[in-house]
Order: sequence, then C-alpha cells, then structure tokens
Amino acid sequence: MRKTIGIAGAAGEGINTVQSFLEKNLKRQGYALISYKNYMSRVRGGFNYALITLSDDTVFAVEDKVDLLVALNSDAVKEAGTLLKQDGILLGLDVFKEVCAFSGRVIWVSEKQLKEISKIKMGIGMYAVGWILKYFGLSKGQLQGITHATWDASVQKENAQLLEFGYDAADGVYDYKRTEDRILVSGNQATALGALAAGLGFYAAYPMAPSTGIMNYLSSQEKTLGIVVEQVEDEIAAAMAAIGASTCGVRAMTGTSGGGFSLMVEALGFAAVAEVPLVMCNVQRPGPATGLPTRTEQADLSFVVNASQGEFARAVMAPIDVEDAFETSFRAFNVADQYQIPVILLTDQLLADTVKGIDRFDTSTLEVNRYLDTKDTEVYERYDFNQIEGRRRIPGLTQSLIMTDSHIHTSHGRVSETSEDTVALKHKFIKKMEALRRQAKPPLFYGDSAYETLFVCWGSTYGALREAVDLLNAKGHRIALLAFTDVYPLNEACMKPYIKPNIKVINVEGNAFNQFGKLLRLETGVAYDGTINRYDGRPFTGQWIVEAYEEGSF
Amino acid sequence: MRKTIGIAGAAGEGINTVQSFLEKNLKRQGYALISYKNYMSRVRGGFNYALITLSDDTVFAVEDKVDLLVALNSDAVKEAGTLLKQDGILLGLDVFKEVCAFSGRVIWVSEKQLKEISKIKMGIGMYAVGWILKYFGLSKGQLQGITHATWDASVQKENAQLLEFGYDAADGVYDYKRTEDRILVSGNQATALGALAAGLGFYAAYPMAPSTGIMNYLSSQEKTLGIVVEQVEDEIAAAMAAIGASTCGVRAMTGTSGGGFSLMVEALGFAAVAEVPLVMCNVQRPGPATGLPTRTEQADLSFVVNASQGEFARAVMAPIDVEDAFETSFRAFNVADQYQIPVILLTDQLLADTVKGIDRFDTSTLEVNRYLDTKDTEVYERYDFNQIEGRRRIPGLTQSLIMTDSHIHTSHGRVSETSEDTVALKHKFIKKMEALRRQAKPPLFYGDSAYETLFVCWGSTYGALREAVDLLNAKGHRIALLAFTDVYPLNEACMKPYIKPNIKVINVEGNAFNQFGKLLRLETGVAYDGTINRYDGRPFTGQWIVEAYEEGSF
Amino acid sequence: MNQIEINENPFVSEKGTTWCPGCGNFGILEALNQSLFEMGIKPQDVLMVSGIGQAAKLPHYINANGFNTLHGRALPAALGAHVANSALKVIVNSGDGDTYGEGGNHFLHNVRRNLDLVHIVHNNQVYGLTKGQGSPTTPLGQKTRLQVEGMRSDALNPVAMAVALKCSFVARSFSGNLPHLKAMIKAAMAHKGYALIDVLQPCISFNKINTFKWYKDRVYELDTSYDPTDENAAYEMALKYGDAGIPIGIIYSNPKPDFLSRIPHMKKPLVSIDRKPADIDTLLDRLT
Amino acid sequence: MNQIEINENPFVSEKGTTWCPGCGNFGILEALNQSLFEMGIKPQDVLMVSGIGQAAKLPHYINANGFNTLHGRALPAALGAHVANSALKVIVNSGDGDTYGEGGNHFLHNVRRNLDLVHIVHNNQVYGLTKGQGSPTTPLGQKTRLQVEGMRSDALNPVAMAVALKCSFVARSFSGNLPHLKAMIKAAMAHKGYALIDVLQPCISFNKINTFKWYKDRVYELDTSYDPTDENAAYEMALKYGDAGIPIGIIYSNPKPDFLSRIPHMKKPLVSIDRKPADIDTLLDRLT
Ligand SMILES: Cc1ncc(C[n+]2csc(CCOP(=O)(O)OP(=O)(O)O)c2C)c(N)n1
Ligand SMILES: Cc1ncc(C[n+]2csc(CCOP(=O)(O)OP(=O)(O)O)c2C)c(N)n1
Ligand code: SF4
Ligand code: SF4
Ligand SMILES: [Mg+2]
Ligand SMILES: [Mg+2]
Repeated sequence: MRKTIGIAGAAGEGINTVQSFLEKNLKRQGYALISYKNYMSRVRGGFNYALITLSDDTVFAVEDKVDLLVALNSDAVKEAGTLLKQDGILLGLDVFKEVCAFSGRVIWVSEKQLKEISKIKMGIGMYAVGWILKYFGLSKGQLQGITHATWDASVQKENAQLLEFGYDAADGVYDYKRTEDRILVSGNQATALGALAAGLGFYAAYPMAPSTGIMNYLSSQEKTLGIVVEQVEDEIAAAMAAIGASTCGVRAMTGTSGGGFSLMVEALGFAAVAEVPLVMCNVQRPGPATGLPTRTEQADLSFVVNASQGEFARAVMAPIDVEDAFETSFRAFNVADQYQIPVILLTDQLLADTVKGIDRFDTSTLEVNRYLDTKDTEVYERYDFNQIEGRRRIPGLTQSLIMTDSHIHTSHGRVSETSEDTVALKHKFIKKMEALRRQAKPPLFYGDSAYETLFVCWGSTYGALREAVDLLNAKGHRIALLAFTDVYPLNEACMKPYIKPNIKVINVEGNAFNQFGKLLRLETGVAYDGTINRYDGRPFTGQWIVEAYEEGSF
Repeated sequence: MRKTIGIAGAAGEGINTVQSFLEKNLKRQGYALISYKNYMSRVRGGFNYALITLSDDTVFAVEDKVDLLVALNSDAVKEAGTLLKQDGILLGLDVFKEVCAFSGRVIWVSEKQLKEISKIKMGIGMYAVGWILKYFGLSKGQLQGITHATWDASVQKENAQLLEFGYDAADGVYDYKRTEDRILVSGNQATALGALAAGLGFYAAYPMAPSTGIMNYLSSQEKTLGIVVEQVEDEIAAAMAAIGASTCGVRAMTGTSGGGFSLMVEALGFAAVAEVPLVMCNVQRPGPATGLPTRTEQADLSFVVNASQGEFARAVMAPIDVEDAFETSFRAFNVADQYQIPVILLTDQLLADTVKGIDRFDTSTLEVNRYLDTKDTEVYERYDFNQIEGRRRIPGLTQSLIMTDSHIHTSHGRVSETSEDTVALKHKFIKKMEALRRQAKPPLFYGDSAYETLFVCWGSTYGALREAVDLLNAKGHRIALLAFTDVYPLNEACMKPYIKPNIKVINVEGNAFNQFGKLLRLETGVAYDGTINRYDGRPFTGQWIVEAYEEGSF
Repeated sequence: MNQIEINENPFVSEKGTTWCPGCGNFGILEALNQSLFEMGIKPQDVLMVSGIGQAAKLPHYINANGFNTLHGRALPAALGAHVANSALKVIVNSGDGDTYGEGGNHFLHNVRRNLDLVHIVHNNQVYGLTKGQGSPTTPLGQKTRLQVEGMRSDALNPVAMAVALKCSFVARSFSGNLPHLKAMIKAAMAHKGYALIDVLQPCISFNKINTFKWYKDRVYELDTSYDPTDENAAYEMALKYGDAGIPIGIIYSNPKPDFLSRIPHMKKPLVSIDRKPADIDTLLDRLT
Repeated sequence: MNQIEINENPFVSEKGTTWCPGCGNFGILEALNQSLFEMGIKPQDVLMVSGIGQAAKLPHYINANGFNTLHGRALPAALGAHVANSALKVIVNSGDGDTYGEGGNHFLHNVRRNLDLVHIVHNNQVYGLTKGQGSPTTPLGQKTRLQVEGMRSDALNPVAMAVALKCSFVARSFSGNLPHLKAMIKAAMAHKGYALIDVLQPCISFNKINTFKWYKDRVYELDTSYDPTDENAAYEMALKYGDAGIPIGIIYSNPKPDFLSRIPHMKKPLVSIDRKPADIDTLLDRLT
C-alpha cells in the first residue's frame, strides 16, 4: 500500500496546519510517511502544495501524483486534474464546482454547512483532516488529540465539530495496526539534532530560505540545552562568529543557503589556514544569485568544493536522507575536530523540507571525539606541521599562549614569509586531504546485485532514485544505485567494487552541469555513460526518473 | 647577452627609485628588459629585492641569480653570496666589508666619500645607478635626465654628483645601439591600459595587494580620460558598483586579490543571472585567507572557475605576459558585452609586478564592439531566452523600460517561479558556454616542433617556462610548450593539434593541486604525465624549471 | 486626482503584487506612483533600485526602469548606476533588514558620499520575506518568531544614525499617511544629495506589536516651526521614538555638494562620453 | 615603573615588530603592555583579537593569546570567542579602515549587542599597510597617494556615530599621550560592555597631514566637570574635531546590561558546559 495526499492552496490558507495534523496522526497510527513542501517565495497568496506519501512499508520519496487532494481554494480545484491520479479523490468546496475539470471521484463539501459550524476561513482544512484520518483507519476517539497551542476554547470546539463532520462523511478504507514508535523529523531538524547530539554550543546565522528552519529549531531549544543561537548582521559575521567560538573551544556551526555561503567564502579559507574546526551547512536552493528562494537544486557542489582563494583541506558531506542528515551532521563535528578543518554539510530544500517518520535516533551509540590535547606543558606548537590530527589546545584553558592566525605562519602561529613555512603548510594540507580520502564513507549500494545499469547519485537524490530503482526493477530492468554522502574528497578506489564489464553508469543529479559526475571522473577515473538531470527547481520523484530513464537511450 | 641586476635592501631604502632609474635608462638605450619585485608585507625594514634582467634579445622572465648586485644595507651584503652568480659583481658600502661572504668581485664604495658628497641616506643607490649605466654603455651626458619631480635643486645637484662618482668608477663594458622605441609597462599597468583602450568608464575597487597598482594607475589618469575611479567601502560594494555602472551602459571593472574576490562571489552570480557584462580582475597572491600578501601563486583558478551558487556562463582569462595583459584586458570587455557575462581576468603578483620593456601598443588595430541594440521599438525582451549574443538596450537610453533582476525571471525580467523559465535560463547559459568554448583563443605554441615533451602552462608561468624551453633545448632536449590565456571554458578540441604518439605532457603550474592540469583533463580528456609545481610564494624562473625538470623522472 | 488622471498615470502597473493583502507596502507604492506622476516625471527617466525582501520587490510593481539586485546590496549598485548615468533619477526601496542589517556598511558609506538619490526604507521592524525574524530596528526585548525570548540587541535608531553621519536629508514618514509620505517623497526628489526617508510600514503578518494602530497612535507631524538645519536639535529630535510619540517629517536637512559635484572633471553623464582605443595614446607617450 | 618591573612585565614581547620606526602604533602597544601589567592581569586570561592592517598586527607583538583574523572581521570573531569563553578578556585592536571601512557593519551591530570587550581603534586616518589610500576618517578634500585630487566622501566621525548607536563607553585618546591612553584603557577594561577607544595614531609614512604635531597641537583633555552620561551633551562633544581642538577622554558613558547578561540562561562560560549525545533525548521525546 502506498498513498499520497496533496494539500493545495495559497500561502496563509493553512496548508502547514493540515499537513502537520495529518502527519502526526498518521505516523502515530503506524504508517511510514514522508512529506515535502512545494511553495512559492511569498507570505500570502500564490499556489502552494504539500505532499505526504504514506505506506505500510518504508518510503523514500514523495510521489508526484496524489491519491487524495485537499483543495483549499478554487485554484487548487482547478489544478486537481494535473495533481491527482486518475483514480484519486478530490476534496473541495462545492462553490468551486464549475472550475473543476477533474473527471474522477470528488467529495464536494458544502461551504454553507461548514460556515454553519464555524466562521473560520478554512473550515475545509479541518474537515479534510477528519475525512482523511477516517479513510486511513483512525478511530473517532483519536480526533480528540488534535489541537493547537494558540487555539482558545471556542475555536477548539468549532474545529472539533469540523473534524467530526469530515470524519463522519468519510469511507473508512484502510486499517493498519500501530507497528512501532516513530519520530517525525524534517531534514533541517535532523541536521540541527545531529549537531546538538555532537555537543553544539553556538550557532550563528542570518535568515535565508531554505536554511532558516535549522536556526528556528535550534533557537527554540536554546534554554533547554543551554546553547546560544545568535542571528547576526550578515553571513560574513555568521561564519566568523562560529570560527571565534570554535577557536575558544566550543563546537560551533553556521547555516545558510548559496547566497549566504557566497559571503562566507573568505571565512572558509580562514578557518582552514587557522586550523579551526568549523561546520558550515549550505542548504541549497536554485541559483544563480537570488534564483528560486523556496525551490530545490543540487548545483552548489563544485562551488563549495573549490570555494576560497588558495589551496587547503576541507570535507564536503551531503546527507542522502533525513536519517543520514542526523548521522552526518553528528559526524561532521568529529571530522572537523579531528583534522581541524572546515566541514561543509551540503543539503538542499528537498531534504530540508522533507518530513519523514523514522526510527528514533539512538544516542547511546554516538561517540563524541574532540581530539584535544589535555597536556599542559610550557612548550606547545599550535601549528605543528607534522601533526595533522587534533592535539589542539584552547586559549584560556591552558597555560600555553595560543596564537590563531590567518597568514602563512610558523608552527607557533607567528606571521611568516619564508619558503619553508609556506611549503610546510601546503604539505600539511595535502596530508590532511589524503587522510580524509582514506576515511571517506563509501557510497551506499542498493538494488539488483546483478545490475546491468548502475545509477550514481549524491545527497537528497537518493530517495527518489531508490523508488525509481524499485519501480524499474519491478518492470524487469536490472538496476542498482550508489548514493554518496561523503562527496569530497573521494577515495580514489571507491568505485572499484562496483565497476564490472558491460555495465552502464548513469549519473543522476539535480543540476545541469553534472557536477558530481565530473568530480567522480576527476577523482576516481570513472566516467559516466549517460545522465539524468533535473534542474527546473522541482525535486526528483521516482516516477519522473523512471520516465526519464525510459525515454533516454541508455 | 643576458645580464641580471639585483637591488637589495630594506623597504623604504630606495629600491624602487634605483630600479626605475635603471629600467628607464636601460630601456632607452635599446635593451630588452624585464623586472620583478620580491618584497615583504611591510612598509619599512625587512629584506626586499628587485631583479632586472636585460638582454639584446627579447627576454621573458627574470633570472634568479644576478650578475650585478646593488647592496643597499648590510643584510644585502650578507645575502650577496646567495644572490650573485659566481662571476658576478657586488656593489656595497665598505663599512659592511666584514659581513661579506661573497668570494667574487666586489666594488667597495667608500661611505665616507659618499657622505662627503651628500648627506642623503642611500647615496650608494645613486652611485650604483651611475656605475651600472656606464657598465651598460650609456654616455655620461645621458645621466642628465635622471631626476625626480619631488627633488629640489640642492638634492638634484648632490644626486648628480653621486651619479657621476659612480659613473667614473665603473668599467664601460657593453655598448649597444638604440634599436627601437619601447615602452616600459608593468603587468598591472598593462591590464589597466587594456581596459582604458576598451573604453573603461568606471573602476570601483578596495585596496588589496598585489592588485592596488591597477587602481593607482587608473586613478592617476582619471582627469585625463574623464573616467571615475572610486575606492569603495569593501569588495562587495566594488563588484556591485561596477555592475551598477555596467547596467547603465558604462564599461566597468573591478580588481582585487583572492580575499577580495571571495567577497565578490555573490555579485559574480548576480552579474551572470542579470546578464550584465562585468570584468573582474583577480591578481592572485598565495592563500588561503591572508596568506602571503606580497608574493605570488596561481592557486585561485578552480575557485574562480566554480565560484558562486548555481550554474551560469562565465569566462576566465589569464594573460601570459605583459603584452598579453593589455590585449586580454581589452578583449575581456568585448567578450563580456558579446555574451553579457562576467569575465574574470586572472593575473598574479608575478605578472602584476613584472615591468617589461615592450613594443608600444598599437591602438589603431583595436576594435571595440558593444553589441548593443540601437533599435527602439516599444516591445523589447531584455532577457530573450533565444538571444545569447548582445542586443542589449540600456535603461534611460531607450523608450523601453528595462528591468534588471537577480531571480529566475521571465524574458522581460519579471520574477518567475515556473519550470519553463528556470529551464530556459539554464539552457541559455549552456548555449553561451558552448559559444565561448568555440571562440576560446587557442594556446600559444613555442619550442621544438619535433618535441618529445610538451609543457603545458597558463598565465604568467609562460615567461619562465619559455626561458626553460630554450635552455633545455640548447642542452639537446626536444621540448615545446603550450601556454593558455583562455583557461575557461576550454575548447574540447584545443589539444588535438598537439597530441602525438609517444610524447610526454608535463603540467607546469604555480600551485600544488595542478588546478589547470585537472581542468584540462576534465574538459579535453588530455591527462598529464608529470608535473612541475612551485608553491612557496616565489615565481618560477627558467633555471628553476630546468632543475626541476632534470631532477624529475619524466 | 480624479479617476481619469489615475488611469493615465504611466507608473501604475497592472501586474499585481505578491504582498499580503493589507500590507503597509501598498501605501508606499501608492505614494510613489502618485508623487512621480504629479511631479511630471517620465518612467523612462527613473531607475528603481532595490535589494531583496518584501520591500525590495517594489521595482517589479511599478512601471519604470528597475534594478532588483541582491539582499543588502542596493546602494552600491545604485552608486554605479548613478555615476554611469546621472540623468536617471535613482530611487532606492529597501527593507530595514536589507538596509541596516545586511547592507549596513553600504549605508554608512554612501551617506558619506552624499549620492544624489532618494532612499525609501520600508521599516517594518521585522524581516518580512523570511517570515518574522527580528531586524536591526526591532526593540530590545521584543519577541519574534525566532527570538522567542526577545531581542538581545539595542534597536538601531536609523534616523539618529543618519544625522550622526551628517546625511544631507533625513526624513521619517508613515505608510498609513499618504499625504505626508507624498510630501516627503517630493521633498526628497527635489533634494540634491542623499535623501533618506525611513517609512514606518506595518507588516501585518509578522509584526504583531508595531501595527497600523501602534504607529497611528504615536506618530505626529513636526511643527512648522521646527528647524531641521540645526544639527544638535536634529539629533535630539531623532532620538524621539516610542510611546512618548514619534515625530514624522524632515528631521534633518544639511545641504552640501553631492557626490558628482565633488568630481570636478565629471561634466556630463559618463555614459554619454565617447571613447576610443586611441584615447590611451597620450598615456603611452608617457611610458617611453 | 622602574626597570625591574618592566622586565617582569609578562606581556612585553621580545620578538620585534614590522612597524616603521617612529610609528604611532608603538605608543598604543606600550600603553597596553603597561596597563595590563599594572592591572595584574595574566596573559593567559587575555585574548587579543584583530583584523588585518598595521594596527591589526599588534597581537603578534604582545605576549598573550592572539586571534589575528581577516580584514574587517575582528568583531564577529570576537563575538564568537566571547560567547564561547567569557572568562577570557577580549581586547580588539584594529585600524580605522579595518573597523569603519571593511568592517563597518560589524561595528554597528556589535555595539548594539553591547558585547563586553575593549575595542582600541588605531585611527591614523589612512590605510597604512596598503600604502596610503584614504580611510573613512580621512577628511573631505584631503589628498592621499590614491586620491590625488582629494577625498570625495565626508569623513566619518566614529565617536559621534558610536554615541548615536548608544555605545555604552566611548572614549578618544592619543597615542602620543601615554598616561592618558593608559587611563582610558584601564577605564575601558573596568567597564562591562562595549568600550570603544578611538586612538589618534600618527602614520609617519603615509599621512603627512595628521602628524604627531598636528594632533599634539589640537588635542586637549576633557574637563573633570564634563558629564559623559548626558547623551545630547555627549553628542555635541563628539562633534568637536579639527582645528578648533579635539577633546580626548571619556566622551560618552551609558552603562547597561552587556550581551551575555541579556541571555539569562547563560550562567557560566559556554566552553565549560559538559555535553553528551543523550542531551537530545528530551527533544526526541517531543517529536514522537
Ligand atoms: C545573502 C542573502 N542572505 C539572506 C537572504 C534572505 N533574505 C531575503 S529577504 C531577507 C530579509 C528581509 O527583511 P527586510 O529587509 O526587512 O525586508 P522585508 O521583507 O521586511 O520588507 C532575507 C534575510 C538573501 N536573499 N540573501
Ligand atoms: C578582504 C581584504 N581586502 C583588502 C585587504 C587589504 N588590506 C590589508 S590592510 C588594509 C587596510 C589597512 O588600513 P587600516 O585598517 O586603517 O589599518 P592600518 O594599516 O592603517 O593600521 C587593506 C585594505 C585584505 N587584507 N583583505
Ligand atoms: S510579510 Fe509583512 S511585509 Fe511582507 S508582504 Fe506580508 S505584511 Fe507585508
Ligand atoms: S605605514 Fe604608517 S601605520 Fe604602518 S607602520 Fe608605518 S607609520 Fe605605522
Ligand atoms: Mg523589514
Ligand atoms: Mg589606518
């Protein structure tokens, strides 16, 4: 069983509320689910929709066509034909009947009746929540829990009536038993939680869609966890403040999207040469420049891999799903401390705004390693050229005087212009890169072990690609995929286990320039035989990839 | 004949003055010459030296060992042994005799005698100018012209005596006839002159070594040419102001070094998506971060090729010598206008601070092309997706209302979020890149046409590499070189004419990561068989490359 | 204005906005449309420059030349545009975050340049487009969607800062007072030099404190006896903000040469100067 | 201080500088060395933060913890460092270009935060390290190596701007007046909140106008009767600069809670808080 619910309307009409009521309750009912927001860069109006795909099995990406569409306004009713599957069901207000071109089943809800129950603008939303929850087998008693902190008693009462009105009108079709205790987490939250698990103490950022959710979540936990989240004046300040805190021994992070990352480029190189651990999250959106603020693309990879003047060591990690966002964000801090380098977490709007019901994170198995030097001898070389791993002492916490510097410097951090120090520092960076290459996490393999076609992807494309692999293999193809989280630097040998004679390698990326495909070729020598690219600001879905694959002549 | 003069001392001791007197007069005498400054990041003190290599034939790089060393202080006398060729001559003050370890010929100048002539601190400098000019065959009368705008009559008189004192003490060894009328230009000046020839109207920048010379030169010509040079508050403003001026129809440029370029990254993407022609010069210095402010490196190539979020069209050009800096800077403006793109001029401290006596630029053959649309119909699509070349109208100079925008937009510049516009813009960028690839200037070939080894280089490395090719071929090797000015995008077929069976390709770059070598492999499929890299902040010289080549096992 | 005139106003755009219905930005757009039309200016002679934000969308909603740049970067872009073609009247529209947050440095230095432009700041004391974070002008302690425990920085008083920077024209207005705002825009347009109008602009979606009513209850128009040319008095007046009342009007007037007047060799717009490669020949002569 | 005490001063570094002999920076370094020593502070408890420039080299010339960051970026780095470990006393040294030019935005906003630090601006009214361009504090019309026809922007008055930003401690001093400068540094160290000291610092190599003599002829110490807590009076005093005299001393004093006091849950330095992965378990509970 796999069903997709769409909730469509304008910004400000309550899509988010309906979505989160549905998600929470369906998850509690035991469904696996994943959701994604498709929204415009405006606060009110426009045409937005959320998609929730649920299943009794694990689910990796939303579908693009929906089984149930909640139409919050007339535009949504108009779009029903494009959004719904042919055998889908539309829930809409009867007053919009005449604009409807959808030929399938429609539940026309009487606006008059809704208005009699409540004057709130979007009665249809609450009605739909009731309707859908019954459809998916919830008992009427479970409606009790549906409420909102800001609702007063009268609003609560009317909403309960709307929910019941919808519930009573619905067919109860599915009935699944609660299977396990899941948590409901978005990609941005998972990134934030990974950082918190790693001991994040300071987060500095400037608001920028689609990264703001990380700051919002962290900020709401400030008091609980005793951390400091500071909205700074610009992104330069964000990166520098994080570097400042890290210099003084606190795990620190900044987050932004591409435009903000552009402003952090100089600070990135500073963290590298000053050998200050730094975690920077770039939640990609389509560029160039302002681009599409609320949409998705994977087009900042080459940029972050090469950003900043000069040559130095860095790692770039692109979590492939919500679970991986947590793990990778956690791991990024250890790696940053281990090599005293900047680590870039490269996510995107798709992952950031994907909400998924997943297994609760097990914090008991996580190990924090700060790689600090706890000795406190008089003599200490902060920048010992032969020491690529840790052994850091923190100013103020040691009797050694620590100099943190942005120039080419001596092993004590004093400005130097000698050839020797210049070369020694370069070689230190090269050694760090070699170590990173060796320990890079190998790609995840999924699919038919006797594959004839090997899809290669990175980051958030994994979810849809995995759905596509299943769909294609079900049709008789022999396909597998590799999904990379650690995208830079790559282990030269990472493709060795997977390259066999007579297979085709298809590069699948959410950009037009095949940035990862080229990087893979450069670093491992493996060239792709074909590509599937999406770059219209919309996320891949399984079905979209299947069609692209079948149309392509691979 | 090839001779190299070194002038060594501390910052503030007059190296620049001695250097420029020598350069001007030796050039006028008909010598071909090239010079380079090796200096520390400080205003007074330290140990700096200038090198002037002169020849009766063309000369492409300074030598690292000198024939004549002017030692302005005791440190310089101490270093004489390392700087001078064994058969070289040292000019030093007799009071520093005891620190001298140089075993060759020394002209000890009596400090007492100098002081009797003049109380000015660095009498030895003027003495040396006289000495050296006689050595290279100038007549005594030619000393008359040596003066400085800020000198008053008494200073002028004493300096004339010092010059004469030195002149009389020297052997007159070389005597060459005036051959042709050369001009003496530095790399930074040549870049500025190219821009001025192209019709530059506005230059906005923030001071940063080693790029400041461009701004200094342009600023000094502000009134003569009726241009505006503005020192702005930061590099972000510099790039944005240049974009603003270009938007309104004026050829505009900004210049900086890596750290400043880092701050311009967001603006770079803006110019691209707004389709505003923009010329940005990055005069590289070693990074990361503050790095080595006054030294040289070629390590920003991957950075500028990939800088900024998203995917768009750009061109990167790295002039290979002073003459090429002029030509390329001029051409950059035409290309920027042709495709309405940002063009990055990538030079470095070596080229910027190299002064060369060269043929006067012939402005009569230069053709400015603005690719403007002079029609003035009501309907006008500023961002016509099918029009990759020019056809630009300027706000205020047309009856059409022009919208210049940083989002994904419609062909009229209105913010858009549709898939269609997003894809159309991407395809437009791709088409621009294809056109740029086709018209990229092929590499310069030099050397033995029956080469067994092919050196590949880009930008300023050409000079030293060319000297090295000559030196090696004279020793019986069979070597040629390719020097790239247009480094991105590369024409896929650009290496075709040069790849033959059984040759070795050696990549020669002023960095450790072989950035161009990798780009070449990625874009043309040609892999290098070996590399020669320098990354200690010092420039390549012919001799250095020869030694690296002979030590390497190529 | 009667209906016919309104219909003839060439600045009025039919294309619709993405602002929330009821947003204070509409009042600013309306005031601009009317002022420009009434002053007899042609859309072709105006360049509307902006950064990114709700306020910064304005160039898309008015028929004139538009230059919608990057968040925080309207001013340096305006500098270049103005130097290139001073015949174009530059009007900058930007939010409080855009201007005083991300773009704070450009504000400082372009005021020092005394660029001849009109700068209308849509000051809603919040980040609108990014959904409700505090801005530099949000008061200390005020709670926002992000700053759930309240703001931790002292609010910036942009008017006082502009006075301290000796800005040549500093006004405050309110988007809910159309005649006043129009008067300020017209005075700013007539001023040669940097004309800042900080406009109190309610954000109905994210600022539930500084609402239409909040502003309305506090703003009062400056007395005609007030002398905006006295710097110390202006500074005192600039400090007035909050429950005790908010003066609107021209707070400070300090006429002085504008940027281009400080470049004596600039006799006509740069864009109208013809250039050719041979122009550099005299420069080359000096290098022989 | 007698010779023995000087030799015992642990802040004094033997390593030499790259400043020009005779530079005004030496006076600032000396005043800092002496003040810190006399206040009985340990080098281990001090973090010297700077950007890039001649002034910004100072952390390399004093025995203490040092943090030599990027041009213009000392303040945000100091923000992070201070939040991480408030037990370290942060002293920022930066040039006028560093602070008010490239770093202008950070200055605005960290003053608003009222970060508890001492900020010593080496104001030589020129860009020293890059060889003589005008800086934000170079007067209008003054000629420089780059601005051969003279500056085209009004000079920034950093003291007036700091007052307008309600900076909690604003002082001006002169690097040629060691006792005064030491007194200012000590007062700034004692102050809890943002303590700005704008120090007039001659650059003997590139500023041939604002020389030692030029400053000496103009500076005068503020009268003891002067009340720095009166904002309007402070503003008037801040405006005094130039031939009519330059007051030095504490121009403005406006005590108020510092940044960390505004975060009630911050009870001890962040760096001393022990964290473990299981800390998030309560957060996970809320996501079920
Ligand atoms: C470099 C960069 N950082 C952040 C953003 C995201 N962003 C867009 S608008 C905005 C702030 C809007 O606030 P304001 O300037 O006050 O304008 P308003 O929406 O309130 O009118 C931000 C932070 C961006 N577009 N670019
Ligand atoms: C991003 C960046 N831009 C420019 C520079 C070059 N730079 C170094 S110091 C400096 C200005 C120095 O002036 P100031 O801050 O007044 O310090 P001073 O040398 O006068 O003490 C500049 C522009 C740089 N290092 N980084
Ligand atoms: S969010 Fe606020 S500022 Fe933006 S359009 Fe809506 S009401 Fe206006
Ligand atoms: S250049 Fe000026 S500021 Fe820099 S060290 Fe020399 S005198 Fe001091
Ligand atoms: Mg705002
Ligand atoms: Mg300075």
